[in-house]
Amino acid sequence: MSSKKKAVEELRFGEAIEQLEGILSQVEAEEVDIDELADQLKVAAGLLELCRGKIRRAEVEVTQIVQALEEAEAEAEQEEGS
Amino acid sequence: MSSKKKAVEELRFGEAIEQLEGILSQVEAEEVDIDELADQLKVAAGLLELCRGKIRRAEVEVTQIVQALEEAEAEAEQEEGS
Amino acid sequence: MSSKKKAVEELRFGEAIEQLEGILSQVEAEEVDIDELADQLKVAAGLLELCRGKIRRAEVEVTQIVQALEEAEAEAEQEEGS
Amino acid sequence: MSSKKKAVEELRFGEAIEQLEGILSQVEAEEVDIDELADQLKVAAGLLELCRGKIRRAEVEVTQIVQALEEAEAEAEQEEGS
Amino acid sequence: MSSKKKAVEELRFGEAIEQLEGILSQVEAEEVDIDELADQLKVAAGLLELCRGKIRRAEVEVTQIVQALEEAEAEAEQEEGS
Amino acid sequence: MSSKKKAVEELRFGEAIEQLEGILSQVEAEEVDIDELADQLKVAAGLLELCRGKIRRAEVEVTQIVQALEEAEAEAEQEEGS
Amino acid sequence: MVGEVNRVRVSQRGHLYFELIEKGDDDQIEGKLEAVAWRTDHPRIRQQLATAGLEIGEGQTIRCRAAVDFYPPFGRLQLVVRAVDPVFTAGLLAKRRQEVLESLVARGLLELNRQKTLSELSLRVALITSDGSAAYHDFLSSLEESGFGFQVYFIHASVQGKEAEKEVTSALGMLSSLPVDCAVLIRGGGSRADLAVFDSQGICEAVAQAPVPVLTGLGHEIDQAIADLAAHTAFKTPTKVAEFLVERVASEERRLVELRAALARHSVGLLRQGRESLGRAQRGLGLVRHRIATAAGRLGQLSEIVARVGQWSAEGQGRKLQDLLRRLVDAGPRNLAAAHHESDLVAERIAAQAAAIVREKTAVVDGWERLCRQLAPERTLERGFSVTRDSKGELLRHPRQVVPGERITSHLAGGDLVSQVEET
Repeated sequence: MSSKKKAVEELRFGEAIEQLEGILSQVEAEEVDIDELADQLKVAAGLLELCRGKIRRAEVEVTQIVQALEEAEAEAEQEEGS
Repeated sequence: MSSKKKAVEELRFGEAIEQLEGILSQVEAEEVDIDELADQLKVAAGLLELCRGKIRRAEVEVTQIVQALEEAEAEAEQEEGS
Repeated sequence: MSSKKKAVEELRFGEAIEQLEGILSQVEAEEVDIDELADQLKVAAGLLELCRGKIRRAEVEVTQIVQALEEAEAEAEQEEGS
Repeated sequence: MSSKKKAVEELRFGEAIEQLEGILSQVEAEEVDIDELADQLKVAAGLLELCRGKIRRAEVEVTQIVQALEEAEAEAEQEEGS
Repeated sequence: MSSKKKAVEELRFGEAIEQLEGILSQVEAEEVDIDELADQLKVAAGLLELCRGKIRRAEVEVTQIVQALEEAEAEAEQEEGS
Repeated sequence: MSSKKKAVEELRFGEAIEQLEGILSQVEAEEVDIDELADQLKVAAGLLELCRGKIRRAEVEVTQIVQALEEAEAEAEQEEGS
Repeated sequence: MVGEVNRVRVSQRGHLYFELIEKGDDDQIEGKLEAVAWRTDHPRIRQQLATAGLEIGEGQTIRCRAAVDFYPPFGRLQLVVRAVDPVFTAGLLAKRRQEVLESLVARGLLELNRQKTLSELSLRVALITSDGSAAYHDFLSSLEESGFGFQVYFIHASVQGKEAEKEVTSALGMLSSLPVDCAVLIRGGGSRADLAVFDSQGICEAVAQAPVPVLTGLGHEIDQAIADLAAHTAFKTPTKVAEFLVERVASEERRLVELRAALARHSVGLLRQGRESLGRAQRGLGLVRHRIATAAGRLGQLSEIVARVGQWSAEGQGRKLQDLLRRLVDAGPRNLAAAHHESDLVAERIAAQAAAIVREKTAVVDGWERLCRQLAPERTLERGFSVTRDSKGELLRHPRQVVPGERITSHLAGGDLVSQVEET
């Protein structure tokens, strides 16, 4: 985790996943006190939501681009075939 | 146990459990005078109540967060599936 | 036995038991003059009564605390179960 | 025997027994003249009377104390049993 | 990739391919954050389009340069013939 | 024999016995004239009478005291037994 | 006769006419003789040369057997060639070829063009060949079939005959001014003798020094011309050159397809991985509940321990107390009994001893009394002894104490007896 925490919204996907895994490993190692468990979980939930949004957006865009590329290729092949 | 005792309300769950176990081990080793037994048990009961409260609160919060997370995931999967 | 005797009422349970055992060991070793036997026995009886009282009070208190604990626990389980 | 003789009434049980044994040893060693035998016997009788009196008084008291103790115990057991 | 980026239109085919492979190797090495994935793919799509265009811009196009040569020859013959 | 003769009545039992022994040893050694013999025997008889009287008195007293002691003991035992 | 063949032509009737010339150092013709191979000889000569892969071509030096003939209608002298020595020409050609090759190697030209990089995408091509030839058509149609956007800069050059060397060299010289990725030098095929042009110093040097890679397709199956060796890559036919170029572009196109597919695959993979990470994280967060349950369980245990321990501790102390009480209750009376016993014992012993003393003293006194009684004089008298006194009452111990006639009194047990002394 970076020493200087960014606001959650500023985090990149990779950083967010890293923070998530940091929280998880602390929870797994029982380094988190019951008192802080809920707070940590909230942070984790926020990070999860952030990442989910990022993936959704990326998926839409990537799917579009990949589709466009495939169409262009198919077109080119058709031209060739004609 | 910390050398400087905190008020019971300020204790973290882990510290409270630690104090509880300290009291119990003293009582079990019969190092506690019968004069203080009740007082020590009262402290122990107070610590138990504190911990129980903390767990209850944590349970409620965690359940809510986890539920919200699961709903968000289900939603995401539905979107994906559609 | 402490060098500076406290009034019996001020004694802690442990100290009272210690004094009792001191008297008893002298009486058992027949080191007590018949003149003082009754007095020593009276002191011992007083100490016994003191200890008994302490135990009775401790028992009552402990029972109350334990009862309170069990009720709290039962409540917690019911909440959990509901 | 103490160098400075106390009045018989002031003697402690142990001291009286000690004096009695002194008389006995003299009598047994036949160091007592027949003229003094009766006197010595009288002294011995006095000492014995003293001791017996002490024992009697102690008995009364001890019996009372023991009785009180046993009653208290029985009471405690009954309470416990109830 | 060249340190000084050219506009995509200015790229030679080889440079474009190089950039494409650079992007691919980053994506393969999972060095691209989900946040940047779509952007990188967009760049890649542009490069792919550029390359494809270069490959099939038109059908064979023949430019005659023979004329210049013939003229030069005619001149030479004339000189010869004269 | 004491250098200064006491009156027979003043003699202690032991002294009387001593004198008796002196008289008898002289008589036995046949150092005594037949005339003195009777006198000496008279003295001896007197001494014997003295001794016997002492013994009788002692006996009476001892018997009384012993009886008194035994009665006291029996009494004590009776008390104890009761 | 030895000379260089020049101005070759075949008449309609099948006679082969040519000039046999001799050149000076600066390529100037110094001697010239008209020559002819009659129709009757021409096919045989041709065949003889063909066996060595040769033909009578311009610039070729030959050795021939000939008769000098004078042709009166024109008034000129001409050689009638009966036979040509193929070995001579072949050797000559080979020698020349060797010289050119060595010169190229010596100047480092042979590798020069090969060192040029052939662009991955060689779409702009300079084509050097004879206009309208089969080679030209084959090459262009191969490119066209591919459908790729080739751009061909065509430069006409004769690839056989006496102008070939000059034209090809000149065409190669034009490359520097053209925006091309490579040059293609092709020929549709033909005699082996024609190929000799491509061994010429001029063409080979031009190929080597061309500003772009030169690909050759000179249409021969067996031999390689020196131009082939100096070129970037040599192919056997023009079609092969075209196929090579098309294949290069096609491979680039395939590479593009692969790149696209790989990009798509890995992008999707990255996304899937991201999703998996998230799924893992989410499942991991379920652990939190487990943590809480564990903590609650521990708390329950502690609560039970608190309950048990409190009571148990009080009970334990109570038992201890009970024990002490029992000991007290036992010890007090035991002390009393001991005191009792002690005093009784002393009393008994004193009483017993006192009685013993009384008894003992009585016995002593009794003894003494008995002794006194035994010693009393009466006892002696009873046994028959008597005590005798004189008249004065003095005890008689000796007869001389008395005189005869004196009255003496004897004391007997039974009484006194008075007697008179008769003699002493």
